[in-house]
Amino acid sequence: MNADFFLVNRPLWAVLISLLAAGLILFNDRRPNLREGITVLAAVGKFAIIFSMLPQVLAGQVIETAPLTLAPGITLHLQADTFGLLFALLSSFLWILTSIYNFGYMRALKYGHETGYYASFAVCLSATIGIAFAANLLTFFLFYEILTIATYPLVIHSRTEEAIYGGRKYLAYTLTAGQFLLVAVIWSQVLAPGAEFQPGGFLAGKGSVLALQILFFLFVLGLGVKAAIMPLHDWLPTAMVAPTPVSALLHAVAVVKAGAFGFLRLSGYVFGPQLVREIGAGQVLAVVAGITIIVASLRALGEDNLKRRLAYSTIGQLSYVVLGAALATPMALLGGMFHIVAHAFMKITLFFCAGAIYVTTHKQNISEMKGIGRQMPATLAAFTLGAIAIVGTPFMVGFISKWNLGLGALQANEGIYIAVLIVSALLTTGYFFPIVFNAYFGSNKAGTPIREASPALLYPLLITGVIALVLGVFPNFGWDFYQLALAAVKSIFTAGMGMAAGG
Amino acid sequence: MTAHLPALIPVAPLVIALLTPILARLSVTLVRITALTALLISLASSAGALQHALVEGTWHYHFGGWAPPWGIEYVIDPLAGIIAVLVSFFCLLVLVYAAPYLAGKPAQEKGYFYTLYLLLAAGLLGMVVTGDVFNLYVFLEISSLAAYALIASGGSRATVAAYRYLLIGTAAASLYLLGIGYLYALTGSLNMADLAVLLPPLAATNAVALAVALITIGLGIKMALFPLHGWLPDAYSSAPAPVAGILAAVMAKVSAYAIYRILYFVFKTAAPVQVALDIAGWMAAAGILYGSIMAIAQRDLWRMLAYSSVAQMAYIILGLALGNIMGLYGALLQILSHAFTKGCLFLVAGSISHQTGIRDIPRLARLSRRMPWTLAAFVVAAMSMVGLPPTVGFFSKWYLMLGAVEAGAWVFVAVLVASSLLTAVYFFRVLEYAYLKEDQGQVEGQTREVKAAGGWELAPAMLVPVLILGLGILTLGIFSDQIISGYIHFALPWRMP
Amino acid sequence: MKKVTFFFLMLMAVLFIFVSLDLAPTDDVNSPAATHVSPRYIEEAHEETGAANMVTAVLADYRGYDTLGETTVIFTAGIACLLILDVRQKQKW
Amino acid sequence: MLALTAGYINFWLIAILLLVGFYGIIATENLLKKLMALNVISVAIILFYLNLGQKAGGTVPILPPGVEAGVTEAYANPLPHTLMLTAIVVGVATTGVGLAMLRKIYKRYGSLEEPVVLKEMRK
Amino acid sequence: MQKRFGSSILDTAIRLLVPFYLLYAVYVLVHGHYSPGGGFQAGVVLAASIILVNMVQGEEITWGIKKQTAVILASLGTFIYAGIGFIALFFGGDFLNYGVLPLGDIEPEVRALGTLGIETGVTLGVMGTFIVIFNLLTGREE
Repeated sequence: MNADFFLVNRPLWAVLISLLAAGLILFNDRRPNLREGITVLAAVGKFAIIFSMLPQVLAGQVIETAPLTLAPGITLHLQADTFGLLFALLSSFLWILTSIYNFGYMRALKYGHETGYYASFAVCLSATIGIAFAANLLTFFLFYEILTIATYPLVIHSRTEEAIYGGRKYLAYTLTAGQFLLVAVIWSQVLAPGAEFQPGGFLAGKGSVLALQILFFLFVLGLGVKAAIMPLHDWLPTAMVAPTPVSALLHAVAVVKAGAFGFLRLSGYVFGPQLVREIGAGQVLAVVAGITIIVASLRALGEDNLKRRLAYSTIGQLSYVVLGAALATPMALLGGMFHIVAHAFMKITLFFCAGAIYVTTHKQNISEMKGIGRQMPATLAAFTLGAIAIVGTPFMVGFISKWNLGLGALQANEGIYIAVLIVSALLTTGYFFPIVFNAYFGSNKAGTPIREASPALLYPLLITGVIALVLGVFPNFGWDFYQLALAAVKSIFTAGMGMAAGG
Repeated sequence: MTAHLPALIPVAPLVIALLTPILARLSVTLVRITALTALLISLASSAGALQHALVEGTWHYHFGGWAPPWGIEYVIDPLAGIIAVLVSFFCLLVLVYAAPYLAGKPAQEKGYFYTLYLLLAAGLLGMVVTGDVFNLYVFLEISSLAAYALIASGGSRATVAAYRYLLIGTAAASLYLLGIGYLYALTGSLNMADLAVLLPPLAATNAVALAVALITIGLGIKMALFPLHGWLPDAYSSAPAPVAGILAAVMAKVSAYAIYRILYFVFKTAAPVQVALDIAGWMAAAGILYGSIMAIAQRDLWRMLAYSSVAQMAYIILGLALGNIMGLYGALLQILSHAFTKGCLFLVAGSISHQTGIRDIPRLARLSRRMPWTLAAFVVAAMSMVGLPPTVGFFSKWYLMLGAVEAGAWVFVAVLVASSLLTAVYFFRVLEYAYLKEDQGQVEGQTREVKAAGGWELAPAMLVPVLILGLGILTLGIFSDQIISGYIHFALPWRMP
Repeated sequence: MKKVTFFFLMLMAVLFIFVSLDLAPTDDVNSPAATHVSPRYIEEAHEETGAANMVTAVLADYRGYDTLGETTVIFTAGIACLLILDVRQKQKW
Repeated sequence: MLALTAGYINFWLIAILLLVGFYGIIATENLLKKLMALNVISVAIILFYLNLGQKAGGTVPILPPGVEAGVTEAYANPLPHTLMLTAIVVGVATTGVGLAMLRKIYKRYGSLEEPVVLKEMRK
Repeated sequence: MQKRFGSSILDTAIRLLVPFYLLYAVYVLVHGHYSPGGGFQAGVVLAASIILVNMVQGEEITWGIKKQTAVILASLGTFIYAGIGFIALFFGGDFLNYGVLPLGDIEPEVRALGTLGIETGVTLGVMGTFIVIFNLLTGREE
């Protein structure tokens, strides 16, 4: 039991710490303060563990835990590589902010029965980190399913008919997808025993083109639901009945990003960029992603409920990541990976703002939010920041990923997607501009003075808003996200080159 | 005594069963203690025998000192050992569970119940460890007769169900008997090991094919393989809860085990076996879909579980039909997995019905508040049924799918996927009622009975087995590797001496 | 329905008759059943078990365990009848 | 052909008896008659086994007084007899349990016709 | 227990017949080693004689075995069988190996004695059970 043992197994500890927290939370049903203390401690601890791996991973190391054998050739295996660490860092950091936000939100709205809520939240985070650090497909699948189940209690938290309906729909979509993913995982396992992720992919030459096409299709079905690509997206707007912190962290960061993350893993580490294009799957997926981007933006225009509009916006934005995975050129992958980060900060800010507005004014519809900017200036400032970033204005974080995606499309000789990006940016402006405009310049008829939300709600959203701004100028700020993405892309393509040279 | 462990496995409960009617005159508590002791001895003997089989190889025990094929022998190989441990463990657990269920019945009735229960256990254990095809028939009949009567003790409807089961079950046993009659006519032997040596030269004859068919159909009826499952839903849903638990958990498994034993260890890979397995595999696929769909249509929780059994039992046959290592891993793990899972579900359903009288799914509204731990076990079991990690159900399905993909049996893959989803649908419905639906007021009056259990949501003797099974589902899932590589791996036919 | 059953059973009859040709004919002294296990019973039962009646020897000694099972079956049937008929079915359980 | 018939006629008759039993189980609607059909099946199987034990010129498998050891060809095969003793007993036991159930069913539903019983049960 | 069925003729007849039945049953039992017969047959004959008395005399029965006694007999009989098997374990043999019982020096004879012992158990068991089943099936509604 020496220090090495601890250090090597850090990915495992990162997963376990919040599971442990979930257990403790369940045992402290009657003590809300202790319960929340545990949540924050676990969140900070998790982030610390993950952050401590950053220097080593940046230096090119991969921190692997000892594989836990489930059966000959089938193992539970965690590793912290560059891409996994990027996702893990992001979600664990945002969990800290979300936990603080949670307290303000949940206490203000008095839902009751919050023990299960916090416990499920912690389990979700465990599963997310597990997905990030999964070293093979089986591990990935295990955590993916756990995430599905653990999110369900959060979606139905309010126990209203609507929430139950939303939960049912959520489960129907995700469980079905899980089955397809399971078949795909098992098939890969049969084609390449072990199914360990490798930069550059491990499936090349392992099966006929047709078999690989079908396999890719199964993967798309399996991952596409969580990543909400059209037409598999329908659960996401419905699931917006969940409390806002859930929508913020899970539907902007953890759950849907797990799907998007899966797509990047798929194209970078399972099939490999070369193979994705060779079997023609990338091109098809890119078309689907492109259509999703446009259609989701159009749908967002028509939504009056703020959270639903944000949900459609999420659908559109996630498809940027999928597009990156589909184009599978170095710049596209880089753009996709960085967009995971960028979108997380932007969208969580927007959701936090929506939640803050709901808590203070109990308004959910955009049409009712006229003049709100004068009453809640700080909140709306953060909202504006997030909205501008998401449109892709230069010097904001959204711009970097979109620029790289555009370059990636050119690398792939598919310039049409630049047009898609531009149209999408215009549409995004179209659905965010009225909100901001009305908030500042609309007339507030009721005229009741409303104050800013409580500090627990306000500070997290300000922090994320500012980070979205800072990352736009210094993409390596704090966590070296850009560096990580760059290293990941490099590893994928050098491995591919090496293979090509060797073969 | 350690030299006689194989004999003790079924004989311990059998002898105590013989004494029970006499002991019941004295005191029911005494009966209970002796019954528990008997099954504990069985469990310990099975575990010891399994250990012996793993360390020192297959253990042959000759009754009366006569060497086979003249005498009867018990054969403890790892396969028989695993199943024997499983069966005796379950019999013990359900016996503990049965006590609160019997409370309030006349002492006489309790005595009969315990007697038959022990005979059922003895019969099942005897079927597992025997190495003689005719001896298997005798113990099959012991367990069946005990089961018919135990089912019939559930009331008038149960008697009708039990009678129909008796007709079908006896016809099935007759088919089996006729099947081994053909084997006897062909070889002159009844010993499994001896038959395995004598049969291969005859494998091409029609008589062997007919014997395979008769034995498979006979045991297939006993394990409710679609379309021979007709007796099951009524029998399971009208039996008393402990009986339904033991039937669903182990009785059908033992027949499945017997099919595996005879097809893979006696006939080995004769051509007719392959055909029989292929047909059984397709029947199983149909049965999985049929059972799942019928389960969705049920309103009664018990009937739903019964139809779900039809589907889940077919998984085992599906794995056997695949016939590759992964498929067999899956089938054997599914035997364990389904025993724990369905056992747990029936015990929970029984507890709910015992405590509140509720059997209809819509009346379960908000039951989770009154029986949180029981319902928690139900959730775990439901997850295992659907095949979600980290429960054992996931791993058995994983191996089955792996086997199906390896064999290129895409239809089976599709069936497994579809079945998981259908299973999710019907269990989710139950959970939604139990956890989310508001109480409509019609079940208010039942809270009183819950409090009667001394502050516990259930009598401890009922709750503990339920929780043990719930934890067992998780534990088996987490340690599935050790189970596969440490035990099940040695139960594959081609590893046998 | 009855006609279908009847037809099906006729098919089965043909099958059984066809398959029976694979077996040794009745009265065959050299059938497997007559030559594999049973000779020991006939030739040595008396010497080994002291019973001139070979059926008794096999029943009670060589395959005595089967007979224990068979006696148990009878016993089970008795208790089963008792459980079914000899208890007052006032309450349903 | 005649030899064939002579050697196998028993099997054929037994097969027909067996199927008569199965027909009875499937076709009759009276629960008691079904039980009787079950006994017919049981008898058919018993005959099948006994038939296997027959030998040309073989007598009952009991040594006459004074004979110490048998000759294989001279006695019928005792094993099927033994097995069938067990099968007979099992048959009796099953019949007993079946009758007990029937009595209870008759007492409760007032009929042994399956459709009537089922109709009563669904009420 | 059903109604009385017989008349004085039947009464007298069974009085004369039953002792022979019983004797015959014992003969069938002990002679099972040398002629057709054995425990089952003896048990059935015994049960038949008692059932016969039962049928004829009905509720006014003067001699017979009651249901509760019969249950005890049934379990005792079967227990004798299993018990003899168990005793063999203590003398170093396998289960049901009568050859090791300390009843003599010549193994076949010891085995024959053991066989007789278990046949007796079977007789009692079968008799008890048959009486129980008959009693239940013909008993009056309670």
